[in-house]
Amino acid sequence: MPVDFQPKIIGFLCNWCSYAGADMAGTSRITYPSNIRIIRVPCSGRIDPLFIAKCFTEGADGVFIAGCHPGDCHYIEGNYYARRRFALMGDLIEYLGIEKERYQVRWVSASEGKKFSQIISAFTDKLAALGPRIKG
Amino acid sequence: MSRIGVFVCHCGRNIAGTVDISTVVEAAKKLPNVVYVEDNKYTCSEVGQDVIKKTIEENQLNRVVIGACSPRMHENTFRKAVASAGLNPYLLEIANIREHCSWVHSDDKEKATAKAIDLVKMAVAKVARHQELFPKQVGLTKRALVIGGGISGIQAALDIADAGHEVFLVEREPTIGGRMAQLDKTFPTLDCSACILTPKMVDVAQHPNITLLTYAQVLKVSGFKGNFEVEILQKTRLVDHDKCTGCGSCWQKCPQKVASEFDFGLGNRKTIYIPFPQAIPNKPVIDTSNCRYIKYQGWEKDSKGKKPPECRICEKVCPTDAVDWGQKDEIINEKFGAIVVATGFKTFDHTTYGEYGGGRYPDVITGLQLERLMSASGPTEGEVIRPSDGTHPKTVVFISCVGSRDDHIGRSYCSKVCCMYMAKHTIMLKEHDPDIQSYVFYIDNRTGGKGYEEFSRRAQEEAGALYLRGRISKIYRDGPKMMVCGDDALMGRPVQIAADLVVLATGMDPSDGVVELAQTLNISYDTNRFLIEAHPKLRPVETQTSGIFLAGVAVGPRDIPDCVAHGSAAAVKVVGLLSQDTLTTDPMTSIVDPAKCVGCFMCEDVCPFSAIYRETTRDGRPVAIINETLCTGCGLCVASCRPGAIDLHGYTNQQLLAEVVSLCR
Amino acid sequence: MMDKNIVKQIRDKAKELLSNGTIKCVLGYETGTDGMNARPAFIYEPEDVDRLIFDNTCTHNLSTYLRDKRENPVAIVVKPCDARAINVLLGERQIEREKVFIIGIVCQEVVQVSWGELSHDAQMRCKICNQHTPVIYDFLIGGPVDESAPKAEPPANVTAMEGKSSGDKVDFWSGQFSKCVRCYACRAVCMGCYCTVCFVDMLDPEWVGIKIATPENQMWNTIRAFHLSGRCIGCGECARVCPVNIPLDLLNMKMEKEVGEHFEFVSGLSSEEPAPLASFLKDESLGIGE
Amino acid sequence: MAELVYSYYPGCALHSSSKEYDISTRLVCEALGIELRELEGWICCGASSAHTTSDLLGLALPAQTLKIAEESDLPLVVPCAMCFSRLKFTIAGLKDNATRNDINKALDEELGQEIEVESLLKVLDGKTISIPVTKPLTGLKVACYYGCLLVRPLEVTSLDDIENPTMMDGLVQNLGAESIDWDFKTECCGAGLPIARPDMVLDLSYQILSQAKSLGADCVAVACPMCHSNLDMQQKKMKSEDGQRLNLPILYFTQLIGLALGLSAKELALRKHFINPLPMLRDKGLA
Repeated sequence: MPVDFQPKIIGFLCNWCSYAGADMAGTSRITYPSNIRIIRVPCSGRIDPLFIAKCFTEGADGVFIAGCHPGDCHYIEGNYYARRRFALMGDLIEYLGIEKERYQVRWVSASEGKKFSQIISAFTDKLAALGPRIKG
Repeated sequence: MSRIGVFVCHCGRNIAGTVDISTVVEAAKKLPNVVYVEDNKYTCSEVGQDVIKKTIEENQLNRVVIGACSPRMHENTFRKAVASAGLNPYLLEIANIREHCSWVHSDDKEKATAKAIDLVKMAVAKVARHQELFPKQVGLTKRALVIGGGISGIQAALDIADAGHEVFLVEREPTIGGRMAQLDKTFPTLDCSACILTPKMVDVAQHPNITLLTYAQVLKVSGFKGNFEVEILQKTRLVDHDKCTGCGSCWQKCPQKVASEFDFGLGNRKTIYIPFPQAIPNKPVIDTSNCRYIKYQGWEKDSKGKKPPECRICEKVCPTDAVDWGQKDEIINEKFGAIVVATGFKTFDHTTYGEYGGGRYPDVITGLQLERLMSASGPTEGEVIRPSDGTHPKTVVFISCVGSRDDHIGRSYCSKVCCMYMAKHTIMLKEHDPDIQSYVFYIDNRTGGKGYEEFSRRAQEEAGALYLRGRISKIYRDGPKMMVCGDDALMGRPVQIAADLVVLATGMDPSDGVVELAQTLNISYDTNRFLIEAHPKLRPVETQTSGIFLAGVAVGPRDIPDCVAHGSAAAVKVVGLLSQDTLTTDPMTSIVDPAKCVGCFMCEDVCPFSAIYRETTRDGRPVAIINETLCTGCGLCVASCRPGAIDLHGYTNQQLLAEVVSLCR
Repeated sequence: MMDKNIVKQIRDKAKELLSNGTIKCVLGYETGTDGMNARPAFIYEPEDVDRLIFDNTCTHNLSTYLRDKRENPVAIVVKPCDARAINVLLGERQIEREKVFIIGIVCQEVVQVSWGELSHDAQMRCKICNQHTPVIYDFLIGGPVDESAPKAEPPANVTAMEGKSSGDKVDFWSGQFSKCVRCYACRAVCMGCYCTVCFVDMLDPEWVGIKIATPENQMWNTIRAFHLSGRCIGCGECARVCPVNIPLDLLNMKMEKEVGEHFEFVSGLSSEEPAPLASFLKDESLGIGE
Repeated sequence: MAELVYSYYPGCALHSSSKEYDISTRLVCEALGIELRELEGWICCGASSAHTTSDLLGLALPAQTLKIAEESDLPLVVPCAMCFSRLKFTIAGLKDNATRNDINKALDEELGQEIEVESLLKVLDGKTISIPVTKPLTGLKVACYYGCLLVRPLEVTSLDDIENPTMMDGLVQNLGAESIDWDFKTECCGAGLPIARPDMVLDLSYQILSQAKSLGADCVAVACPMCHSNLDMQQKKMKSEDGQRLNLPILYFTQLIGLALGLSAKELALRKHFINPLPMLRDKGLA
């Protein structure tokens, strides 16, 4: 694996909590690794789990998903359904041989800019250590 | 064929300081369908917006990408700009190269630039799939709900009502007035709290446009901006307020005394009561958990203790037969166009602080308790005495920041009003009894505000309060005295003061139940359980849920003048909303392709807003249809639709996949 | 080996229903062209009912044909597994209960079938099956049987696969998916695959690249597995019909195992119970989000 | 066969200056069917010189004893508040990887993290075991003094409230005595400074004792040899402004339990104290 391997991370963030949390990290000027590219969605419930599979098929090294904490969903119940879908998709991709470390779902609120940056830093480090998903 | 224009914003040095704009511009030029790229110092400025407008016209752009700050910041600004050029405002996409890039990757300009390019690339790929979207017009209920009858809620309700709109004011307690009603005087003018508050309370009661619901609580909220459907619980008072004249003979005659919540247990009230003499409504409620007759009814042979007396004295003495033992809790359903949340605060529970006695010392009291002791309508009719032995204190020690600025008890914030009310208390104590010597232990003496610093000086110079900078390590009892041990940080030595009374400047905690309410309204709250504004500076009374507004301490600690201003500000927003005749709905809703729909109605099962209904096609297939006014655009149905028949305007599968693919290929 | 009594009952019932006009058609089994293994039969006339048979080669899940409403009202011969499929279709509002007459058959096991040879070893899924009486039927044939069978444990081959390292899993699956020719026989035979337009056939959004190569094939099979999770009743038809012998049921069985463990849900036991992905419990964590 | 078996770590003080604590502890435990097995080869916990000189040393010394305790495979009971504090600090240290490595290196051993250390007070507070009181301490007013080390810091000892602990109070009430509600339960007595700053120790200790006295306490119950020596041995040097002596007996809580179990003053070595408790106990008919 190349020494300075830069993992390619795709992030899906719900607009109301997590995307705002990421904005908060920005307004607070908290730095974190630049590898993640964020896709804005209205709710974690909008994220078709197949997007995750698609990201890996297209060559992403890691997929990150964040939504409102349970009970705080802007759309009341979105993240509860999402939680079930993501759990199943996690099982499936792991079964297909994609290390489960490459796929992370976290609850990040609008006020948790610091938490967001910490999660991303840790996730990026982990992926860097894992190396490219498609070897060779 | 889409003709995309890309505008990269420097945001002064905010973006340009980290991201190499020219590199981004060059890269953008090479992207598919991009026909024009330009960078501006401040794209959001009038100049910047004019450039966008001009360029769209000159280059017949039909799609626009703006690389700038978070879309949560300026998406609407730029949509307007795009629209002003005659382009559909939804043919715009924003690449967040500030909050998600320059501000968080300032440590590596190269990588930040590379990321900025990617973000623009994704936006370009996505915008190519954008379609024109057209908002719809819906009617609205010209009527507001204000939750919380403290000074903020009262102000908001009055202003909305004066503007000619109907208002429901819902208060959990039996009276409105909130915390301000418990104060004796207010800083820095020292005018009597009741004298300035009660007239406003009366106005509320008498205002033709205001329906006052005290002893009531909001249970459920559904619907959306302009048309909320709210379920309100009117708790039973066991008193018919239409018959009751508030003559007071019942609460004079009621034999059952209980500690008064309003006086923080320093005095008693009856079980049929009004919390304080100027209460609005000036009509009593029966406290069912303590009423003798209720106990009498609930008493059973096997239950312990002897049978309580039947009592019913209130009923007997009532001249208008207003006591109604049969009265039940009542559910009220109403529609509102807008909601103001003004749930206020409670004082911090100081028993957490063992070193201050953990609530075991009767002569260690809170600021609000002192207010009650000093108030002419309080339990002691304004005589300041020690709760323990009723003697008059001569030496009073104030301790600041109890439940504020202390991470150990999970309160890192400043409660803002304590420094000022301590100053007020020292001055008032001096007026009550010139022999009283006050000591104030403070961390910082924060007196920002008109006339505040002067007021604080007055406390020290005229009322002779001694200010000592330092914390208290322990309070112990020495006979009747409270020995207060602390350090005088300025003199750099420990001090011990033998006090008669210790007053804790307890900070502000959000009211109980605010989290549950926030979840019912689905608005967000911070780690301290204060409600979150849509923008801390630019949208201080709005929430992320349109149609729901905030006022007062529920958002964060502030004093009375700020609360009044906040309440009025919220009212203006509400009035602005209610003065419209129709509302334009967000067109970013879900849409069904009936050809693909297989009629499994999984979408119907998951939709939290019941925005999906069934319809039968001409060929007799049952298919799902979206009610666009009910649909909030969460996209839950899209991800649950196996045949891919549902999609979400603005976040279609094409658009999101385009972002993924553009990034990876 | 054929149970004369069962066959007679099927034929009598079929004749009765067809003659009195209750139904237009009977979906059942008849002896196949190799003279030993059964194949699906569509019986329209009372006089044809004698073609109907039932034995342990009747592996096909006929419920897949119920999607064609032209046959309604229809009678169908179902094994316990196929009966669960009917519940799934009912739950997904794909068939109307009153238009389908269910002839349920108590079944111990079916054997592995391949054209021209008669096998005697039961299919793996039957070895761990503990449901021998159909959960839904209008007319029951056979039984009663001892249902106190041990609870079905996860299939051994799934647990084995789970045990492998990520690397080995990748090798295994890319090996399998490299064989896939995307003939979609698995989709055609599956009672759960009834979308008008399948994700894999959409060009825009392009969920799956049209190129027939391992990553694309894997994406297709991922979609298939995910779209069937919480709905697959394990009839194994997908694997049976795969011309290149990809063990597709290995994916479906895994998903059903997880659905069972996460949500305590078994597909097709009832048509009333809400689908696992269309319901939730507020306080479940599922190891997600923390 | 005893119902409860513990490893026992007396610590240096109980083998020298505070023998009576050791004696009463062993007697009481025996009477209550608690078997104490003194650890083979325990060493000094180092308090308070070790941890004030070197953090690692302050952790490594207790760790040595912990290692033996771990091998004993029994929960370890500690009477001395200081030893208890040091052992607990070491266990807290072991939870942190870096610190654990340092300690393991220093000892050239591998310490686990799940070593159970209990304060004697917790073991005897009447909740773990019931105390068959034969001679209730009726009419005895006790000021329960916990000192600063037993309960602080909460996250390390997790024993009781740090400002107003009540374990010992509950215990003496069980014994039939009355525990006074006072404010110096966890104030520092000056601990290790009687040599360096006797003046300070006398002030601090006097404050503590005078409030106990003023609230009518007949004696002070302690769970720490250091506190005991300060409050007992130094007491004769303390005088109120008007020259009054306090003459307030300082007893180990184990001695109170002993009395209530009907053990004799002699057995419990009550005479070893500088302030003789016997006259007071005789007035009360408790000795």
